[in-house]
Amino acid sequence: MSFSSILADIIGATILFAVPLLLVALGGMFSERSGVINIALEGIMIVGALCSCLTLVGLDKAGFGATHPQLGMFIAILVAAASGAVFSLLLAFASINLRADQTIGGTALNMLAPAFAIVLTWAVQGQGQTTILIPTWTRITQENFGIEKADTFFQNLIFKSFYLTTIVAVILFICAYVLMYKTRFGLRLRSCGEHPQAADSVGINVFKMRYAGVIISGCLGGIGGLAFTVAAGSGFQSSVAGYGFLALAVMIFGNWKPFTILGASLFFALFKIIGSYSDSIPFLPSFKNVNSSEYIYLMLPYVVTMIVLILTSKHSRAPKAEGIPYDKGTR
Amino acid sequence: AKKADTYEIALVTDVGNIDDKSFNQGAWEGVKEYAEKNKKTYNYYRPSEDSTEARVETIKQAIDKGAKVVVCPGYLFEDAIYEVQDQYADVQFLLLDGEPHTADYSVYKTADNTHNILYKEEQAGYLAGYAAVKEGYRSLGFLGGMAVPAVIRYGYGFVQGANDAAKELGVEGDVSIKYWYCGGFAPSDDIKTKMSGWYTAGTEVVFSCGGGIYLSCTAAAEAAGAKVIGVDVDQSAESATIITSAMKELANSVVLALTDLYANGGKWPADLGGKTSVLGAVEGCVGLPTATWSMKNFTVDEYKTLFEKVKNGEISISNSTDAAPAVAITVDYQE
Amino acid sequence: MKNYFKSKGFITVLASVISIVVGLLIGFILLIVFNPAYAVGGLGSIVSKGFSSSDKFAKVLYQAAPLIMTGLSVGFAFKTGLFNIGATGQYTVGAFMALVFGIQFQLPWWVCLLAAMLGGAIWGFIPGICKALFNVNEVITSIMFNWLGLFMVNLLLNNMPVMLADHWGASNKDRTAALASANPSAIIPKLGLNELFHSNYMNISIFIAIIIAVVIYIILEKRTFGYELKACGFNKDASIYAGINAKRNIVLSMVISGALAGIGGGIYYLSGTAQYTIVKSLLAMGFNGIPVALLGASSPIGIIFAALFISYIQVGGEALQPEYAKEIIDIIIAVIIYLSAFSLLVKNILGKFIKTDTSNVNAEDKAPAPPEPAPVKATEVGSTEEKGGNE
Amino acid sequence: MSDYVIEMLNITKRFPGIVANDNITLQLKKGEVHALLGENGAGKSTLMSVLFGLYQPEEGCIKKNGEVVKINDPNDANALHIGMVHQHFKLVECFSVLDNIILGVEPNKMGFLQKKEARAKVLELSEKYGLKVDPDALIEDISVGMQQRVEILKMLYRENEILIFDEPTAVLTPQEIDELMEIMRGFKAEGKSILFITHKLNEIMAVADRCTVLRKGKYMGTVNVADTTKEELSKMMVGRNVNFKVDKCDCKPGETVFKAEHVTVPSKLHKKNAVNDVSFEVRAGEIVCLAGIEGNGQTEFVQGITGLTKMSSGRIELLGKDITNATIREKSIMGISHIPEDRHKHGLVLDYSLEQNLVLQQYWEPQFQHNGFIKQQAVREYAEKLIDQFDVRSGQGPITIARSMSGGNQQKAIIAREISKDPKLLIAVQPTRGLDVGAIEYIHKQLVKERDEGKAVLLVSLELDEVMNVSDRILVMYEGEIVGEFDPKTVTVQELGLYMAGAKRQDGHDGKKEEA
Ligand SMILES: Nc1ncnc2c1ncn2[C@@H]1O[C@H](COP(=O)(O)OP(=O)(O)OP(=O)(O)O)[C@@H](O)[C@H]1O
Ligand SMILES: Nc1ncnc2c1ncn2[C@@H]1O[C@H](COP(=O)(O)OP(=O)(O)OP(=O)(O)O)[C@@H](O)[C@H]1O
Ligand SMILES: [Mg+2]
Ligand SMILES: [Mg+2]
Repeated sequence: MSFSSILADIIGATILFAVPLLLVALGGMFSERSGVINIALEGIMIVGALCSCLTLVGLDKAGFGATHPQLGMFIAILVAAASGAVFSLLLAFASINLRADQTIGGTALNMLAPAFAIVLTWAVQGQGQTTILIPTWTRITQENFGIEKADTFFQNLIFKSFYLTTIVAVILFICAYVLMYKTRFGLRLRSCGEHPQAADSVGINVFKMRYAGVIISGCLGGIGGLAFTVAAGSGFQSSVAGYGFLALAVMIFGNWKPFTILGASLFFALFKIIGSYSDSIPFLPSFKNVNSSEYIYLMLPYVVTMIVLILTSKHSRAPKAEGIPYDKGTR
Repeated sequence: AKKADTYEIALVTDVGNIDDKSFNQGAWEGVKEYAEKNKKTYNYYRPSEDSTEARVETIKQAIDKGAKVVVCPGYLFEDAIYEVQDQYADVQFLLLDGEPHTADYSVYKTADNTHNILYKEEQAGYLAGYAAVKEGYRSLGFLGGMAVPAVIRYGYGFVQGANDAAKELGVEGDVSIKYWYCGGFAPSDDIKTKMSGWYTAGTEVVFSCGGGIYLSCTAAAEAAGAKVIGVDVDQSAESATIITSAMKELANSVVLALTDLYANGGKWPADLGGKTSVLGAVEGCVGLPTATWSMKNFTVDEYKTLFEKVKNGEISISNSTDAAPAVAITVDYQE
Repeated sequence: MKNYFKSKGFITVLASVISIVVGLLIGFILLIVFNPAYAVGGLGSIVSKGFSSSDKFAKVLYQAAPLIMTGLSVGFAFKTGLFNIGATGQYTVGAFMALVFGIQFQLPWWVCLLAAMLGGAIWGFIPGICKALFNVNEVITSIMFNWLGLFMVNLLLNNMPVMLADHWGASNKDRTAALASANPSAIIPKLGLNELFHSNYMNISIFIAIIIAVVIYIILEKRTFGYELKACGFNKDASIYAGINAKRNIVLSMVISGALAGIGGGIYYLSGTAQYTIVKSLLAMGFNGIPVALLGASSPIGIIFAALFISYIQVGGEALQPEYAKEIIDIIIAVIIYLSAFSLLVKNILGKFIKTDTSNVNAEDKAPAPPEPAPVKATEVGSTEEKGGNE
Repeated sequence: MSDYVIEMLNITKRFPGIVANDNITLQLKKGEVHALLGENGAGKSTLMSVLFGLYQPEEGCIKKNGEVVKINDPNDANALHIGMVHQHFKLVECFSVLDNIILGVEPNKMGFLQKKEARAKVLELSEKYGLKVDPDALIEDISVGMQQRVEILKMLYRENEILIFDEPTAVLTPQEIDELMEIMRGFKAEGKSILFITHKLNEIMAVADRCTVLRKGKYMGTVNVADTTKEELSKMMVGRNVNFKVDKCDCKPGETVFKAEHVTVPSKLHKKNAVNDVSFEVRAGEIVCLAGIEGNGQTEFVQGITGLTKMSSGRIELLGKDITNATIREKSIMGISHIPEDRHKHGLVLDYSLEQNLVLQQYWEPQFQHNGFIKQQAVREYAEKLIDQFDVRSGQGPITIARSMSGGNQQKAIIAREISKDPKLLIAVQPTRGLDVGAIEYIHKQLVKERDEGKAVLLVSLELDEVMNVSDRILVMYEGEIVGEFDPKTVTVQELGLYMAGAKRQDGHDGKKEEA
């Protein structure tokens, strides 16, 4: 083993786990920037992962996946986005049309999603079959490019954990940035999260924009669910292990802005995996006389984040009108 | 609409579900196989929480729904069976991997309507560890679920087997084992990352021992091009990375027990009721799968010779779960 | 005036009842979809199982007690303008402290319960102080403190051999020792209730929880301290203007909220039934406080009923086995919570049918009644920015 | 072709429980400035919101140039070239000026913003009408006056011809008001038609051609401004004669109640001090007024001495006792009452009931609590007494949620609370902002009454009328320093204006005022 391959591994794994955080936190950003607090991200991820994993299994069974692996994966990504979007409509309806408390709707959806996922998984796979296995063809390997396998830094970096979701995430990140800051849509969306009355007074349909924000967060959250499941690599078990909440933290940490969110998700992902490598990286302490020292590493990202937050809290700034249902009548 | 259906053979799960690739699944497959073949009604129940009280409650629920035989996989049921075996003298209990006792371990008692089965996991683990070193692997890993007795026996057996093989080959200095309990029986991203770290750092093969965690292990192995050893059942179909599996015949032992039970008119025969069977090589209940053999350097014939030695006691394997076996190879107990 | 309050409360309750009925109807449809043959019996068991026998009812009470506590934790914070999504972490640390005092130090149950309270309080204190002094959003800190609490507890337990079951003769060390063998005096007294109810689940914890809920109600509604806390929650600037120490109150709110969740953890594990298992996932009981608080409209009394109700239909849901997956009950609960989000709408509709008595004292041009505020106000997740606060 | 560009005929708009506009007709001629006058809650904003498409009327119709039009939303209004500057500005604080101006009508290619064109057009407009703005500044960083210019530019950018100004002057300094009047005259000269809501009759007399008066949602009539007087207008509006001059006897100052020495308060916005070395005193039985243009440190000064922000240096005394380091609560106990500038932010807990708000400063006193338990009955009785005494009107009396009360009555509630505390020193910051003449008259009376009872009153006001009428002594603040002290009986408004604008400065008021 060489240091270069470990380094490649760490970078690769960091990116792999940063992708779901990035996607979901960006989703949250769209929703909150439009004025709707989205604590349902966890639930949205679960639904996205559920539907896309079922799709992958279906494609696998049909034999389509093995022959067109990346097309199959692309279909799954579309399904993830669509299902996340549909699920997020429930949040949109309650919090936009009915002006209900947004945390209630979100909490309900977070409860609904895993229960629904279990029940549906059983309905599809048979009673008691809680795991949906992800076909192996989803990973992009050297063979897909006809490259000879070799133990080089770049091959280790790229091909160990390379999925279409990573490429999609990069593209979506760029799109998200452009959409948010360079388009008419983005300007209008942001105005709804800051001052919906102002938006309304210049003829912007606040309801529509908020729906758009929530639906985008549903799409990104759904894809994020799939990205998490492939990254976790052990099939889908009606859970995304709290990544939705983590993404919420990433979004706040990232100050509701795309680039800082990107930084925050890489940061979280790096600290998440670094502990697993502590025994192979010489300069990391391995706490030999402590039982279960892995927990020390698991705690690290949170401790560091706390410190960073305390230092930077002065600059943190949430969309002003988020969480407040828009009522034309209020002035 | 039907209201009350009854199920004659009931399985109550410990934690996890019947697809846990472990106790629950093995036992469930046994129940299913026997019941379907013999036209018995059967079903399974899951307790509301991980506590003796909830397990007792669920066993009662199963009995309310007409269970005549209740199969309880896992040592977690020890207290619960102790509580219910006398209350429901007409119901037959099958406890896998444990013996009933009081909550404070002061009294052990297996009633006549209860039969316990224990396994010699250390033998299976031994065979796997021995095979891996003989096959040529030097850098091994043991990934345990939780540090529960069965898993510990597998693990310590694995260490002993690897040690003996290394000694035979005179490579004690080269063989090393990374040894870690991940703290659960469910796969997770953390386990996968940890295994990736191991493989990248040079580990060639990992004995993944416990429930669904093999999923995390094979995912990491696939990416790293490394190998995995399966557990409990022949898992070679699950992934191409699995070179062999340390098996114990859970399902089979359940089928055999149920057959004996019904052959005796639905009651445990005298040699089983109130007794504990310990199943190992002698009973043919542990071993490596020869039908799907994929190892090259370590042959089926060599394996058979080894198995005989284990069976006839020529090789003695410690089944202690208290202290790690003393060995000459390097074992890195990570906690 | 009294009439007005009555009818307002009546409408609130009626709105909740409607959510529940509709939720159950949707649940019934689900049952029909998944297994029509048993749907009627299934619904029957959901709505009646909890009362079907004394031991089932004991189970309802057993589950409700910690739920009341975590519900109170979330609800109390809501009332004071904070969203404590960290009840899970506080619950975990509370459970840990209770068990340490019970197993390691061999102290009686009430000391352990106080320790649990302390543990939860500490875990609420840190996010509180971060919010008060550094203006760090409490949602993000408490999410992180959930994980920190879990990891810390697991780390400590793994390094405290006396705490684990194997030290007390068991064969496993993935969980803490059973209190029955480690220290029976740490088990919350049953006072013969277990005999009465024919169930080992039964102990006095439900009464402890209800008493605490009533105390919290009195604090919030009858005492100057509650007046201050709520004022801070509604309008921090105005409470500073009124000479209230807003920073201290934020910290206190989080401390109390954490203490409540901590007691929840203590109550659950000191009942002597469950042992704390060292796993890497957050405990659901803490999160379940959120729906309980929402269903109970954050009012301490409402929370008692909400927790009892949720526990009740959960017990009914268990009884759906083996014909149905017991998770169906979670779907039903989620639907009920979702519908309770509509309560504003339901109340408006109901309000039109049931004329509220608005006997104006001195009406200003017959000014309209204020809109019914949503059950939970001031849940500003994410608004870290703060104006005018003095440093 | 009709004489009128806009006609709102027989408009009726109801809100739950109230008829905000009851059969109101308003006709706007081309090229005129048409004032709209009415008490608080008379329905002016509602009527304008109907015209701007924010509300749909239940009855009545709107005609543009004689043709009936349907205005469903602001987009329709915009298409009809109707623009509106709202009473509460509708600007997104964290957006730039440019973004705010183009919001809703963004120049774009396939959805992508084309800000260059927009910027050019904005700069051109700002040049043409003398509305100086920095297109890249963030709204939150610019002054209120500048924000209003942005609102006006928004209308111009949309090429609106009918301009609605809803209480534009309530938040402006005298100089800015003059500028605005000038700008309005300019628009009129260009042929644009203006609807102008204000409570200040002087402004109506100054710019308006005609004036429509509403009272409690009803139409009272339309008059030519040239043919009427302020007195007549106000009578039309409130239904009785209003006394503009505050009746008060000469002040008989007593002992020194409040003393500020070298008070310095840092600014939140910039590095300079917002208040720099200010010293003065207020005696019993006199009303001292801190006058000045907004943003010259008055707000910070009051926040500094009341304890809402920290003073960086200086010393304050109440009745000879040093209270520099006293907490807000201690100051309140010692006898300081504070009517805050922002009633929603500081003055009230909007989600509390009226009675709870009325004891906000006193709930902890033995009168209202016993062993930490609030005496609900005592609170109720106290609230009922105050409501009665100060004529605070609300839907359900003591249990009305404060949020649902009108601004004027919210202000009355605060005043009732603060005055009933029987303070030694009453600090009133802009107590009449945004209120109608009736309410203003009432509040002024209360201030004078307090003075006559021997209290010391410190009044902060931007309204020169108020300053001249109510106070016994005027201190002018400029850039955080006191630049002059005047007797209202001897000084002229013009003179004051010069000091407020920083053009003049008295000796001895160079920031190092003598101690005596
Ligand atoms: N959104 C609303 N919901 C319910 N009632 C409203 C609403 N807006 C206005 N009203 C009612 O209509 C009346 C007229 O309000 P409006 O804002 O038009 O008054 P105004 O004349 O502009 O007062 P001011 O001088 O204080 O601005 C108010 O007294 C209020 O009772
Ligand atoms: N959203 C609302 N729903 C119901 N009633 C409202 C609402 N908003 C305002 N009101 C009613 O409007 C009335 C007056 O409110 P409004 O804000 O117009 O007062 P105002 O005198 O114009 O205040 P200000 O002078 O501060 O503008 C109150 O009596 C209140 O009952
Ligand atoms: Mg108004
Ligand atoms: Mg108005």
